[in-house]
Amino acid sequence: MSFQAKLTSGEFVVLAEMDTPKGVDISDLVTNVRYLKSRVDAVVIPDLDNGVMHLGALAGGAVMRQQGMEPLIHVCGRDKNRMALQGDLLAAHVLGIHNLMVVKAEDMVNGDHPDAKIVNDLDELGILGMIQSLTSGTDLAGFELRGKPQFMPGIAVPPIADDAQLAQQVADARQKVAAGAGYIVLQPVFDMTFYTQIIDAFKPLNVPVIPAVFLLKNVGMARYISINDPCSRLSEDLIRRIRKAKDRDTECIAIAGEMIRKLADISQGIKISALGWEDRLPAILNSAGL
Amino acid sequence: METFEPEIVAFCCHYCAYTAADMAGSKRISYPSNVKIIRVPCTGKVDAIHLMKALEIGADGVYVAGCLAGDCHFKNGNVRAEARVNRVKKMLTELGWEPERVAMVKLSAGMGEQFAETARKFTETIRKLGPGPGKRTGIDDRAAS
Amino acid sequence: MITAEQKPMQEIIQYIAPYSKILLVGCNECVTVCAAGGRKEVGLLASALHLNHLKQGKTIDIKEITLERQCDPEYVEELAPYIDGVDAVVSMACGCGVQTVAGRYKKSPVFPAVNTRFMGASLGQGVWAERCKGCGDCVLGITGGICPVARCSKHLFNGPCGGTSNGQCEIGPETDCAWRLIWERLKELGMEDRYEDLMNAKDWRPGGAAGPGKIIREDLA
Amino acid sequence: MNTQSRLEKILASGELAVTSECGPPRGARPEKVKEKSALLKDHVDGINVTDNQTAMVRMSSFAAAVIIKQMGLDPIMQMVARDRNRLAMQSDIIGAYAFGINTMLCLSGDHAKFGDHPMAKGVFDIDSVQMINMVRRMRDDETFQGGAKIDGAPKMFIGAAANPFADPFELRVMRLAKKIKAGVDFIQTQCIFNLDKFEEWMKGVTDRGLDKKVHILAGITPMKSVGMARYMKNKVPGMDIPDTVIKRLEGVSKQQQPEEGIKMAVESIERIKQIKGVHGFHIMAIEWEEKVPQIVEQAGLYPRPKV
Amino acid sequence: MQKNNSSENTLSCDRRVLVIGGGVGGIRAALDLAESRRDVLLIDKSYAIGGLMTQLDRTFPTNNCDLCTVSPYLSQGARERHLDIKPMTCLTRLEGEAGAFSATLVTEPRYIDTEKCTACGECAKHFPEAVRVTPGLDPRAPTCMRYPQATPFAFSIDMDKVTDITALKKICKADAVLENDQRTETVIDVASVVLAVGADLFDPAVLDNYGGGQFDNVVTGLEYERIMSASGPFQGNLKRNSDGRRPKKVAWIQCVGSRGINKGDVPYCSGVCCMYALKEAMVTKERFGKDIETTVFFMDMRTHGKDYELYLNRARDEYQIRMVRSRPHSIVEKSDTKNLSITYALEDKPVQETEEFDMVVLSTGFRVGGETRDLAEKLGIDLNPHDFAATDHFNPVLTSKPGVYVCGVYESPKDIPETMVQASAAAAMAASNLPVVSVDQETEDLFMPERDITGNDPKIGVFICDCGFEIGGILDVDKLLTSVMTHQDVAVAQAVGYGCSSESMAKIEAMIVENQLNRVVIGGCSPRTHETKFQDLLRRVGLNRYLVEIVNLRDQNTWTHMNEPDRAQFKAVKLLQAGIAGVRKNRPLKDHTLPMSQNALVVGGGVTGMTSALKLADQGIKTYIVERAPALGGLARSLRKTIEGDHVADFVQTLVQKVTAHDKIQVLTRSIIVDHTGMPGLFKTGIQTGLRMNYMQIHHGVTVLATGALPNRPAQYGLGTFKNVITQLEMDSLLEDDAARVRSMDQVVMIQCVGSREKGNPNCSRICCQTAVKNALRIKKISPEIQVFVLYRDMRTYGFQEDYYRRARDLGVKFIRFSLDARPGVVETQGTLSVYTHDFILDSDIEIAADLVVLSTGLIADDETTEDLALLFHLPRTVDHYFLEDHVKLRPVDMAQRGFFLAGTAHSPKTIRESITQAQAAAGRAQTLLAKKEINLGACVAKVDTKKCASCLVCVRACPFDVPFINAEGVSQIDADKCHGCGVCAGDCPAKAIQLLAYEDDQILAKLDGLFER
Repeated sequence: MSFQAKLTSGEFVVLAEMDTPKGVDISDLVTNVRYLKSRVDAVVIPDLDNGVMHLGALAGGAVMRQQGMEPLIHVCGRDKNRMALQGDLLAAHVLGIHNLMVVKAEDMVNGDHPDAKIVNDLDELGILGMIQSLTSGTDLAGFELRGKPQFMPGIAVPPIADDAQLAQQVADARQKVAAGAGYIVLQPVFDMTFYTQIIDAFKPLNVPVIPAVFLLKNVGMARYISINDPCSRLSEDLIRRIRKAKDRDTECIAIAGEMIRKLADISQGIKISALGWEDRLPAILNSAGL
Repeated sequence: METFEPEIVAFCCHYCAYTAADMAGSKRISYPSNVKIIRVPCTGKVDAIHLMKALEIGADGVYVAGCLAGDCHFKNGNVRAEARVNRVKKMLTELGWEPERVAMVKLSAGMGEQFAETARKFTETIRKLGPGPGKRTGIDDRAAS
Repeated sequence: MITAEQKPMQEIIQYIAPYSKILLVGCNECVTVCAAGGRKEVGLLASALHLNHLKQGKTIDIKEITLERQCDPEYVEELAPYIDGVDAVVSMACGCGVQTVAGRYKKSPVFPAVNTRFMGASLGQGVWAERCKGCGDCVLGITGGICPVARCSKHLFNGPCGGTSNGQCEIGPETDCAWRLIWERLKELGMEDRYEDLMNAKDWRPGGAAGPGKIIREDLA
Repeated sequence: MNTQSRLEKILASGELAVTSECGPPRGARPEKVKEKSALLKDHVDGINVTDNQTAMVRMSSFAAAVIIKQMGLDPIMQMVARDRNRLAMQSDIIGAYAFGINTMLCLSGDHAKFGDHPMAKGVFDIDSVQMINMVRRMRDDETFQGGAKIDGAPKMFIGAAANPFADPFELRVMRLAKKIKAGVDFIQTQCIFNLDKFEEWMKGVTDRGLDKKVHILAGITPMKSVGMARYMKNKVPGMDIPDTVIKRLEGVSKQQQPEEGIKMAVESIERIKQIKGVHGFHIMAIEWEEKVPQIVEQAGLYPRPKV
Repeated sequence: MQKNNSSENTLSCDRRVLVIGGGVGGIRAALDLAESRRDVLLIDKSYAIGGLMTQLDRTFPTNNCDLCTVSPYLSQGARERHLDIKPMTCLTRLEGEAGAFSATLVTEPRYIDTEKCTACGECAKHFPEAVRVTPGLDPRAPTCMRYPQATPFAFSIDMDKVTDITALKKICKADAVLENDQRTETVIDVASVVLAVGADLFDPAVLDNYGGGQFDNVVTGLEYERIMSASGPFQGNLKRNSDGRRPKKVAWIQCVGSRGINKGDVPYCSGVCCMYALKEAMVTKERFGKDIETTVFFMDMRTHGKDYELYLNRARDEYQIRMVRSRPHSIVEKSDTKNLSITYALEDKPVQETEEFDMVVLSTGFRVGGETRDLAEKLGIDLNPHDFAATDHFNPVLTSKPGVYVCGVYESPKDIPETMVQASAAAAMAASNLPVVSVDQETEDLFMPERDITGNDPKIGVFICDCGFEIGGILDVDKLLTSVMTHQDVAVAQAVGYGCSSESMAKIEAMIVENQLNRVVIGGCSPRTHETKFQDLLRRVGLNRYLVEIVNLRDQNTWTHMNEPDRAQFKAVKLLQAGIAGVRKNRPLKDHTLPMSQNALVVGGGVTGMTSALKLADQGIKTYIVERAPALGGLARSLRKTIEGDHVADFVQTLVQKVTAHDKIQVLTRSIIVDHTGMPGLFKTGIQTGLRMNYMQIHHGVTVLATGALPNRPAQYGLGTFKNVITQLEMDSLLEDDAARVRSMDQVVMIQCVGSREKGNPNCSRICCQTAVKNALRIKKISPEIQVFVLYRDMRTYGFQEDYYRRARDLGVKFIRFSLDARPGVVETQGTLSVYTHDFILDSDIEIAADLVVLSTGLIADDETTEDLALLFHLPRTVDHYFLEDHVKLRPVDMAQRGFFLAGTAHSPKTIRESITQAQAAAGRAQTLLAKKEINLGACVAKVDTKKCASCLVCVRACPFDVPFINAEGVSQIDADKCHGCGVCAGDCPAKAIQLLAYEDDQILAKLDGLFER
């Protein structure tokens, strides 16, 4: 069953995120995706994620198709104006890419091309509107299209620090759902109580809510996130747990697995990122019992 | 009865245990001279047959000394070595020999003191067990035949 | 592949007790792969036997040879130069190898040092599992590639018995219920409906029920 | 009507049938068989005689069935695939029939691993489905399994077991269908404690109309104690005991547990009676035969109809 | 002009570095440069290089034999292609500027052709007075060479003392005597100069109270080293000069001539004497008898080096060395016994004590000699008030003259590890005046072609080093040789003295050639340290380097069984038998190589990391800095001023700008290292970078660890509870930001060693004493009225920091000592702080009202980070969680895992200045590795005998690195350039089809056979 069909029929969906290479050697990408076949519903391909230049999502999505895997690509307005965005989306449809995630792109300051010019022609609502327009058969200038593309657009919600932000984000998301977003992907949070609260807050929007989990790789990374990303609510206990583990690698995978299992009980899907260690996605899936 | 001086072979990995033994030397920590070291790159190289042969030809005890758990320079050579030592222990038990004659120990390169301590303890264990297979009888006849 | 495991040491020791010159023969085929009787195990067993004799205060003369294959007479012939010099042969091959050696060297007693267990497949380093009973009439084509003869404790042909819990066989949780596996596989293949085909009582003759089996290829023989 | 079986007659009459069982003794004492059977005498329509149950050696089911038959009762001879090849089976079947035994049950048999002869070779020449088919052909086609004609075919009423609770659940109805296809006449199910699941299974059975092709007798076992319940939950393969059962038994004193167990059995029967497609009950009071009459009576299944 | 032993052709090179001074520092600097393929000329005024270290007996803190430790470096110096050594040479003039100096050198006549001299010693035997053998400082010299590993390995003649030149020439079989040798002057072009001239040792004869040079049994520390040394006057026996008796009671007096204000004293601290006195006392007990009483008289025990505090604890607790905190007034010699009586006062006792000793050692420190002052003048560099080279405050190897760098003791008093660090730093700096070298210019080392030995029967030579006392003192080497000769195939068995000396090496080479040996066994020290050396020896004589077997007779025999010489002898026989049996099975093997990655990874973007990165990048090396913080700068960002008064922020700012602007440097902030694979020269490291943790991989050949340490903040003395209890770091800011608040205070109390030198963190944080003095001086500068109290345990203002300490005392800062069993207490009552402590001098408890209590909390290792990285990189750490370098003495910058270098406070606590030096050193050391085009993987790889292979996949599954695979022929294949050489596959192969080369089964079994041969 396709990702879209599963979503609409209310079945549980599993998304795995895979980065495209910085370069044209896609061998790792191809190898890693082979192990995910029939284990995930779609592979999420970010587009110039984190402000770091790498192989574009359109091509990444096409590679997924070639490998018999359903792609889901990011769409953001930072790097392209409405011309390029529309052109790319038409291309996407033709390449068999129908799942989109409209995201607010990372600031370029932390990226690898901090000097690049930022476009921001359309914001996320604008992009959702554009998608609606395209799927209904006209472009943003009002010209009719020869053949309508089909898309399942969703949105990614930015990190949420507290209840006030939560309320704000829910309100934002409501607008986006009204603008056509068919599902909502959340940012990873390590505190399950708070995450449950977030998930519950989005449920009234009546579209599938997909929480996310990513793989911690070592104590250094966990520590970094606990200090620099307060929204992720990574606790001292968790860091201690990794430090005390006999095999830290396995423990980190076990942590991801546990979180996925807990989230699976309270949501309609899960997005898993291994942040560069895509070869460990199968191990995470195993650990999560998926 | 003449006092029994066991002969002991220690297979030591280059990166940890052998270095620890050198460390014991440079700190002038004494341990029984009964222990004689054979250097291997990793305890993962030490075959069960090396342990058996050592006993067969005259060692009263043999131990394998590798890196601490999780610290093996080659990831898991020490784990494999330990499994082989356990197999030899089992074989010795089946044969009616004391499994304590073989052992696995794990040391880091800085553990000169512990190296000496291990050598002392193991030597004591073997001293209590008495002469090993190669020492009982027959070895000279065999050499002659 | 044929899998085997070493016999208890005391049994081997009993066999060779009366002898002092032993030819210890390994095989570089299946028993090497399943780590029961290759060159390395030959060496270990030889050493173990030495240690045993040293315990009795005796010595024993052991010659170690590992043949390419003990179930082929041509390879077994390689033992000829040594056979007269020994009192007994200990074979670390499977039953086929032991018999080939015993059949060729009739004057020497030939003892097995391993127990031939089953035809198995390797599940990973150091783990082998039974996969084939050599029943002579393969049904894998209709059971989704999972053998009910070898992998069902009761050789059931028509589905799982009532003893399955949590997908495991009633004989223990370490054994998967073969029929659960077959069923899952059939589902994956979209061949669920095959399950309800009745499988008739099996003809056991090709697998040995008709007496010791033999294959003759006229074109080759 | 295919056979002279009392059970077949009862079932054909549309009445709810009741069977129970008698484990033969581990020794040559016919009186034990007699004692047990006598307890059941008026309350059941057939007495299952188990065949080396739980892979422990017992008096052969054939012999014990003969004893029961000689008492004028109706034995149901069980036969497992574990201990006999097809020759032995067929000779026993015609032998039994010669003694008037006309009802039998075809089973795979518990694995020898947990019995008193774990080193024995399990025969498993044919499986239970093939056995059903073999017996049916002996009866209807009057041929042996190997193809030869039988001179005096055994007219057996053929039963088999079904476990609605074992894995994989979705196979359970199909497996029943397969046994029907092979020619089974009646089914005795595994002891039922998880009634919800049983209902689900029965729904699957009736949905396919299988209840029209076979008589299903629901398996009922009274719990003697909470210890027994726990043991069955944890140790007996293919058994499905919900925690509520254990909790309920825990809720009463040790002395009251047997009574509570019987009460639960009776309640189960009452509930199962409502389920479409169930044609009777098979009451397995393990080493507790004396309680069968009480259950039968309390469940409103007494007196038994005369046929 | 007389042409003799100089190689004129190389002198014309103008792209070279001149290193002046052939001590360990000079040698290290020269070797670093030569290894990174820069031409170097090393000159030394003596006739052999080696300097002071060669005269020491043992080094702290490992108590290793000095010569053994240093000798590989000496002889390596003689081997390096890019290195020329000119002994007996001085610089007389330096003209030009950095990058284009012209140096005039004068070489004194040696009257010996070093190329011809075989150092047979005949000349010295027959004309002892004319052949130079004196080791300079010490009249009780060894009788033959200055030391047996001398480089160059040749004698020299004092022509003034020659009476019969013909007779001398006749005695020399090598015809090496150059009768008409003359003083030569050479002018060479050099790009930069490294000064490694060291310093002299203070001569206590100028003091009238200690009897130095006057009483027989009063010796200096160095003389005591010579007395204990195996190559010393008593062949390693401890004896009194007066009567040759072994002393029973020895005293050390610290700070003789240092930290003083009296006649002949210098005010600074010599930095090393505390450690060497402890070492001498420990070795005395260890080697000459536990019953010898040892007493050390000291003012402050300055064991501020890495792990040195543990050494101090061991000396006190395990060796029972008595420590008396007192500076004795004088020493009086008893005329009859020649015993010495020392009068001293104890801190808390008004009356003086007198005690008698058999022997007294004066711990004398460093002095700049007159010659060095002259040299400085010729070079045109500025000197500091103590006549040491004046250097840049943030860059201690920079002198006042561009292009001239300094390292070692001449920069400031210091011990060997710091000298080694500075030497590498100076070398790295000196190289920056040279053009960048490209790896493509590299040419192969030239060894003669290998002799084919196939088919030859083994012909084994066994050579046993006596290593002075170390081996020969315990084993009967002659007996060993007799037993060895009985073994089959042994053609030659010889004792070779110090086997690793060039003399002995030459002897071994000659014997190999002469006897056509094809296998060699060396009985000596550990193969871990010396195998390569002897492998090179074999290559020089055309033998494959795997035909040698090193038998560890020292580290694993004589050193551990020194108390049981008989059993050590027995064990030596066995070990040699094993070696002989093993070598018989050795085969010639081929080394495997891979191309080297020319990138560097620097972990940590503090001052240390940035400095390293800049040095590397300047040499054309692509360098990645990985920093977890959002910005570069590290701990230095929270520092305001140095003790010299410089602003740290300005310095850091400039550094950050340079780094950011450098096109060879890639800065990755907000980045965490998460995985690591590969081998030295070909590493691959995975990094998550940015807030959203983007993953990327970096390929690099070397790694510099500069992860720093953390400011300690223990909850002691009310820190975190009382508002006015702060740390020195906070004080640093307060002094800069709120002078008014400081001015308003009346009394400030500082407490030292907070959270250091005690349970949980036993080591000294090194930086806190100078920080306290720095801040005390700043307070006094703001208002001299403020009373400052410093409560301390030992004031460790080593080197020139002593100047500031003295100034603080002069300005009225009160230093009050406390001990751990009477710790100060801090209480707060109604908002006012009081500090209680015991005053030893008043012998009473005192209370000080304090407006502010400042705690010297020092640094602690970043346990979590070093642990994480140690796991990833497989690196060792110390017990207190700092990274552990390869050799605490001689390799303080290299890690045990090749390709990793260590700098800054990730190594141990240190000042910015010291961190910068180590950062430069790390960059320099890294370049020695990157200078190679290829990585030699050695020959120890697994090899499959395809005939035996059963294709069982065991190796494929067992290999920890996924190297073996089943190839198209259907057999296992193990690619040599991927194999790591662990041998796990060989150990598991059920068909015995895999052998690990150099450790094959028959080699191991042969060794076992050898061990049990009767």
